Amino acid sequence: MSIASVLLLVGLAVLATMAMALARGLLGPTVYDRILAVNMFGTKTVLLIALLAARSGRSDYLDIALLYALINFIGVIAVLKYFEYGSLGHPHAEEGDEG
Amino acid sequence: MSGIEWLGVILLVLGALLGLVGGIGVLRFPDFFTRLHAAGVTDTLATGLFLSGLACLFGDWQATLKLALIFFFVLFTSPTASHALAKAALHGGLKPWKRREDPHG
Amino acid sequence: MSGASWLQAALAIPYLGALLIIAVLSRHPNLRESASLLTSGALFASVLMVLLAFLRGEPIEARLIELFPGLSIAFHTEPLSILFALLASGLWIVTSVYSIGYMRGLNEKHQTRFYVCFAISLGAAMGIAFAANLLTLFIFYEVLTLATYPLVAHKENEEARMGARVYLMILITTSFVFLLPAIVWTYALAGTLDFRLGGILPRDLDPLITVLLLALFVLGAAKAAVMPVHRWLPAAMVAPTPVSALLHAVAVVKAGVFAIVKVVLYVFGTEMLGQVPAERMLVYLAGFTIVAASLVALRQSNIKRMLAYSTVGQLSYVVLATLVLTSFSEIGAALHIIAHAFGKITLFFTAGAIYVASKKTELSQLRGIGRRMPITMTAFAIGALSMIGVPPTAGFVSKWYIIAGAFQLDDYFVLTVLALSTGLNAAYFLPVIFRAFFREEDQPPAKPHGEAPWPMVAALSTTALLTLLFFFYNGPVVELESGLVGKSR
Amino acid sequence: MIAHNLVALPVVLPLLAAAVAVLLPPGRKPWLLATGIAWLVFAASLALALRALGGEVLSYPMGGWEPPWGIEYRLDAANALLMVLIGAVAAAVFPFAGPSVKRELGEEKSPLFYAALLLFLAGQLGIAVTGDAFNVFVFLEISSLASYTLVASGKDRKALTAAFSYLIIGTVGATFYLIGIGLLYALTGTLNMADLAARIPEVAETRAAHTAFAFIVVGLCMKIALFPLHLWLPNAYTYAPSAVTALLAASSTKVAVYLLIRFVYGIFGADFSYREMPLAWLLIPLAVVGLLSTSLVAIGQNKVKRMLAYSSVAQIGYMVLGIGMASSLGLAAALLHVFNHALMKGALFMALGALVYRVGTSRLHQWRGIGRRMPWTMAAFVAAGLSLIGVPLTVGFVSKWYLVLAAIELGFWPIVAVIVIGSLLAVIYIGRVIEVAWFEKGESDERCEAPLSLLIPTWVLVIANFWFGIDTRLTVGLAELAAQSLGGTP
Amino acid sequence: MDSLIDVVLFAFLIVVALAVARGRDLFAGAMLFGMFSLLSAGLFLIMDAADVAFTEAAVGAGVSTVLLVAALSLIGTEERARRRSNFLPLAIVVVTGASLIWGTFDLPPFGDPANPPNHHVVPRYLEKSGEEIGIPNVVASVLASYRGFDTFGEVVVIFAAGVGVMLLLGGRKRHRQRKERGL
Amino acid sequence: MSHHLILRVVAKFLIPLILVYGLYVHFHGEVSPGGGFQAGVLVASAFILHALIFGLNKTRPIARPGVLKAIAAGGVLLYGGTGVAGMLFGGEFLHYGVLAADPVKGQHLGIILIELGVLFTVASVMLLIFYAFAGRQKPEAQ
Amino acid sequence: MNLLGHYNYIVVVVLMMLGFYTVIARDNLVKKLIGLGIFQVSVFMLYISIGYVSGGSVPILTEGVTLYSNPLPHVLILTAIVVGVATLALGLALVVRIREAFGTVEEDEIRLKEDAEG
Amino acid sequence: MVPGSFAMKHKVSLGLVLAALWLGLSGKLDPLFLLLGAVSVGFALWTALRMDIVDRESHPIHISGGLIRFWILLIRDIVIANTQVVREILRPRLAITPTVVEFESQQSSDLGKVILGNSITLTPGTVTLDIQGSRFRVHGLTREIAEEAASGVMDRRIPRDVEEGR
Ligand code: NA
Ligand code: NA
Repeated sequence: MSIASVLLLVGLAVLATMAMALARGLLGPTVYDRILAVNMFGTKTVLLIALLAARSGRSDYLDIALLYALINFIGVIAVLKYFEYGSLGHPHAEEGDEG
Repeated sequence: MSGIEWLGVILLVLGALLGLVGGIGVLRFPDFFTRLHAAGVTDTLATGLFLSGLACLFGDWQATLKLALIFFFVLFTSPTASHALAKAALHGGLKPWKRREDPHG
Repeated sequence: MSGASWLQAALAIPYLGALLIIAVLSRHPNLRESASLLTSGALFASVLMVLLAFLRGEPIEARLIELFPGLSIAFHTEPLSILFALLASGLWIVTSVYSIGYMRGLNEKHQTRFYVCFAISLGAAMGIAFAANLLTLFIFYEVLTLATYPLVAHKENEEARMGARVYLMILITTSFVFLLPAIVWTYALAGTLDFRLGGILPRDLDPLITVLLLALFVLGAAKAAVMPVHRWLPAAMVAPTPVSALLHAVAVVKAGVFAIVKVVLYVFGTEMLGQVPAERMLVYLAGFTIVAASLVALRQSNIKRMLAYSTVGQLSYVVLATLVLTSFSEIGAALHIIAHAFGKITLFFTAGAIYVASKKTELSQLRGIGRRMPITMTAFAIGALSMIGVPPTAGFVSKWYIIAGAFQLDDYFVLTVLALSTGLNAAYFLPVIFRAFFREEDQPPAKPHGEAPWPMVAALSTTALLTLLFFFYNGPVVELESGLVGKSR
Repeated sequence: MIAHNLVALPVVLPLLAAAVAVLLPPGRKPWLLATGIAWLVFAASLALALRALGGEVLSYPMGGWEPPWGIEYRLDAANALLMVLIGAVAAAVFPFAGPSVKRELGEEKSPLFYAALLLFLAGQLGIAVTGDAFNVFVFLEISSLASYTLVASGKDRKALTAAFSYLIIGTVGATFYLIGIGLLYALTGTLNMADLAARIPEVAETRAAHTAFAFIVVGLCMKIALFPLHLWLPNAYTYAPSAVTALLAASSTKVAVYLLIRFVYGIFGADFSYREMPLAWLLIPLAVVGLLSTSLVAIGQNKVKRMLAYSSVAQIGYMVLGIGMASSLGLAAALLHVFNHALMKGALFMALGALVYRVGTSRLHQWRGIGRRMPWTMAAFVAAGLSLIGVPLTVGFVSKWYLVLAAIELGFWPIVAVIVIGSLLAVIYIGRVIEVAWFEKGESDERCEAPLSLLIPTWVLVIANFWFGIDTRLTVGLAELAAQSLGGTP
Repeated sequence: MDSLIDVVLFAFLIVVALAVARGRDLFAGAMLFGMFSLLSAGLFLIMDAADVAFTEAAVGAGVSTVLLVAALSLIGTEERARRRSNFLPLAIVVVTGASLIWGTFDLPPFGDPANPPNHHVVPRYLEKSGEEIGIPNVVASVLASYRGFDTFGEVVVIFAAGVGVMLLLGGRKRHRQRKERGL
Repeated sequence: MSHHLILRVVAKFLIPLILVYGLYVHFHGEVSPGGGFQAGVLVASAFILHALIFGLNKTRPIARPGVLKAIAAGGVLLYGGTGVAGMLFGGEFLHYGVLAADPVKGQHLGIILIELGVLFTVASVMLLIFYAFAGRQKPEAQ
Repeated sequence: MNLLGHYNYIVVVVLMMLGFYTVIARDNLVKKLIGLGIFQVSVFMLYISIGYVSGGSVPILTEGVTLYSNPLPHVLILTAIVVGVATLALGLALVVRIREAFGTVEEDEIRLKEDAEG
Repeated sequence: MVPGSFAMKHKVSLGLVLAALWLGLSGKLDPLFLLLGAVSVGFALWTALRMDIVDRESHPIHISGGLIRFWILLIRDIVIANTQVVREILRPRLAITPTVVEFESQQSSDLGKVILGNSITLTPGTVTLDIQGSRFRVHGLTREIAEEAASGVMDRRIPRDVEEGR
């Protein structure tokens, strides 16, 4: 078994995980389930991209994975902020540590 | 395949399988909070195994560093996001699912 | 100054007059009217100078600008154009005098606009008269339509707006739907639009196309009011009387028949049309218009409406005469333009005078009015006789030539039409004259009146006199116009 | 240096000026900058047009990379005509915008507003002069984004929905165009228009080429607002600020018409478009139905601005008729009408803007007797209206003359009928306004002429309507030259 | 490997697009759009378009999601069930799609090195950019230099969007509900 | 969201890293995927994260809208100015080869300049757009 | 085989049409924008598919590599992506304003309100 | 306590971390890229200072040796917890008994709480739901896991020197 075929199999496993996340995203039922699914989908994509980088032997593809890991985080935060305050620019001053 | 490649393949496969299990959990578990745990599986150990497997296959220090960075990021941001999500869900009025026959319920 | 310079002067003077009226004189009625008179006088004088130069045999041409490659706004002089230009500019003088009386007598509003539009209309008439090609003719034809629209809508009430709407729509529709395609088609067929005696269209043109094209021109020149495109003329009766004079005698309807005559002679050529049998269809159309319009006129109760339908019939005389295609009939057509102008302007002037003096507009109200306004009603009688074609009036002369032309070809259709229409004309004019002079008033008017203001009376007397004079003194005109038929048959 | 780079300047100048405008303080300065730039652009485009009239074709390699490797700017008669048009309209509308926009929107956001205006101008010019099919897309989007913004800045809330519909259909159109270009690239490997024209004949038989053609044409027709893809236009024109409407009406759809011509004749070639593809069967029926139906709708409007907007859709029908006739003369007529209609609609919408400046509305019933209150403004409206109708000595007549001539040359009599009927419908809707304005009594007769700063630019365009209606050397010259070089007959 | 992953990714894309087309929740729509972008970024990477994948991930999955969420926070997320008939849109889409498939069927085969685009214009970039521009990333060379003018346009597009958004949303938000009419 | 203890701490830690990473992406665009545009997005996202966690009121004074506007315009002007410089040095618009004695050096210089222009404009416009949306108040339900 | 060789194109077209359908069939303005985005991204895939060379590599010059995928479509699509996000931003800004002005973002409801206004 | 000295320490630490990040990412040592790196790090540092986010919370350089031990134990916990959760997921019939527990933490500093909270969340089977003062609310996948988390094992493991400075 060559490394390429291992990579393929592993890739398919990642895709299968993504499929399950996608299914959860579509099934919901709550919006939090969907966000969870999207987040999971995102981290799995990061893995997939890293895998593709390994396949082509280019470490610079990993930049894309890194970028996405960051962006995904910010996206989730934005979504959460929206659900907590209904607005992204909510001008909460530095209050106490706990809400 | 060299030794390090064998190691890489094993780690990779383990990571992928663990990820799959996490996916199954996300599908199977009854409510949001329990699914959060399943997702946690994929975020931590699965990602770690997967990325270190890739690092073995790359065998180049820059790639290793970048993979470590990615892992680091996921490790930092994933629980943060999970926690924030859980907190938001709790504040949003979502009640954790409980087993009916649970005597403590 | 050369003839060409006089031509340019004739073309420019009305617009300069209009500018003068707008720019300087809009707040001074007296100066404004003097300017109007002055302009008309100057115009007439310069047209006369053109005539003299033409008689000297000078080539008289002017070219303004090349609009499209090979197509210019250009002017030339030929007998018909001088005839039309002289007629229009001469009658403008009389009309100006008359207008002053009319507009002041009724204390009309927007007089500046009135005089300006009038001047522009005359400018357009000059452009039509001297146009050296179809494009130029079309351009000024449209200018004439647009410049007369505000005159028709002058009273600014719903009736006036409605009349003006019909007026504008019919004239624009016909000129866009029939005339413009006819012109462009001609251009596509002939490669030129220049007027040339004997025609410019290819000799071997399909007869069907020829007749289609001619029909487009006849309908497109709707100012000639051939049925069924005549409706604008009665609709425009809401206009003040001087405007009616402008429409019926000075410029507008004349522009229509002028265009038709010019197209027949200078685009098709009588020779070519003579070979196309289907051309008779248009003769029948004209004949039908004459009879039908006379019948309609017979049923009118409003003076001006009756006169309007009379015009519809009279104009078709010109079209008919043109299409008879003999040398006599062509001269007759030209003469009839003049004769009808003199007669009809007289009739409208009298109608306006009656209105200004007595506020009467209906035929039934005219009993005994000849006693109160003898000069006016005498002039009316002269005009009416000319319409019928009774000597010694201008109408007799032109009708004589037309009949002579018809006899040349033994054209019994035309002869029958002429006879029938003469009878009908008599039937609707003579009772009016009779009623005015030989019946008693039903009841005395609330405000006893005599003649209308003197400028009006002077004007209508002049035109009545001209109607009579033309009977005796038409030789030069006939001579001038025979130049038209020199090269045709 | 200026002579060498003259082709690029009309696009580069407004782009840079837009960035500068944002930095200026609110007030008159952004307007002054924009106006100055518009005049410079006009001067440059005139200079270019004169060179094009001499038969010169200027090729300018952006970045110094020769085509097809780099992006080429290419100026010939067809786009020279368009550049003069855009330059002229901008030179008239930008000065007009100052007082008009200040009255309608205030000056608070003037830096952004004039930046958008400049971006719009640059986008239009870029489309006109570029020789690269993808670069067209980029500049199309620059001008589109700017115009969505400009439309949305209108006061009425309907301006927002109008801008949104415009955005959706504009983007769909641009995406269709992008699909077409992509397919062409797959077939030929090039994006340069001249290169495409040379390479398309080799692949003309393929279905992909046919599909590319269809998508480009349909995409452009959305931008053109060809019936029945016109539904975005009336609201966009009605609710945009007056100056914006004047600018859009005068140049926006024209640029798309130009592009259509460029692709149909210049790139695919008339042979492909009309023999291989049944373009005439698409364009002519749509143009005819659109022309007549939207003219009728225009008659029924009670807002003058909306009426003129529908009239614009109708007028597009004339241009498309000219294109659809597939003859050199028809093509010249279409190009002429592109230019001429810009002059008429520019003047009409500017006159309208000047009237609205005082009256505050374009509802017809509130315009009673306005002719006596604002005679010079209303006279400008009437004069431009006459041009729209196609009265001789105006540019409208010139267009109609060539259209009718082209139709008769081909024996397309029904089209002749459509053209004249369209004119008559224009008589009705313009006539309605004239009648209300001059021949109905208003509440007051007090004079309240629009300010000179509005009147002068308006009259400049009105006079242009007559000037180019009488002296047709530049326009007819360029149009015929362009038609010849694009090769009108299949 | 590529083609199999390719197939699965495409399947995901279709599921996501269908979910967008059929779903009722705007928030879910926004999330799905982010997923769509991300998946397409994966595809781009498989097709050797690393720069494009990078940008699509940053823009489609990042910026677009944040913007959509920001906008939804001002708009609300519920989509009302539609009433009108689907027939016309469906017909348009079917015709458009069918014609595109019909047209792409005789496109040169997918991935064939012999395709025309690989033999005209582009060879110069691949062969000469090293010596002409001196940087290894050919996409960067073409983007910044050979077609630098497009990129200038791109920057201006972004600038124009900024101008537009600021013009529309900038300034102090007035709470009084103005409903200016006229014109 | 500043009361979100965990988020706050993590964000404080991440923001500088994102900035460095963004600039790395920018400056390595010539040798690897990435460039001014992607970097612009990343730099903007660092600020967006700050705004999400600490509130817009805290972010605005750090990256003031007026300054951002100037940077956005400056980016366009830098790009365009590089193009105009090409003209001034006797070439065409955006002809970088003439900017230095050695055309390849010139190309390099030009690309660095225009990529900076891209970075400036993209980062600041993205942030401005975010401000515009996030700074708006939700209308009352109607 | 032709069908397999064009698998990419066919799926891409299906995706485009799903996006396009969302644009024209949905009344919700935000949904329209999302649909537009999907439509555009699918077109990007068409371009990238056109530029793909099987067996090629990413067009970053590397020692020993001779076959590269076509970089030109990549460049074009980079620009197009930016155009897409610019359009989305502007479109969303418009929708926000529409929501403020009309109280709804459903096209048919807006139309009703507009018609009521005359 | 001199805030200034702390601030300096954190700046330097952040600068070093960023510089290392740059070098790791770039891997290029030629002067141009080093210069660009310096510029980039400088810009990031400057921005971070303006944002006022350089403090002991974000750069816990004061936590030293104890942390390594903590990490190693945490990794061991994560591995164990993973196997537990995997078992629950793969059980043919679900037998989970989700439970929410609350407990008081010993951590008095924010940083300590963050570390504890994140560690709990990182460990599969438990998620920190909320932190109120020093009171933690944790959701566990089963009752056993939840009670284990509430037992305070993890809490005690966090190095004391986290408290420094507060
Ligand atoms: Na790059
Ligand atoms: Na956990």
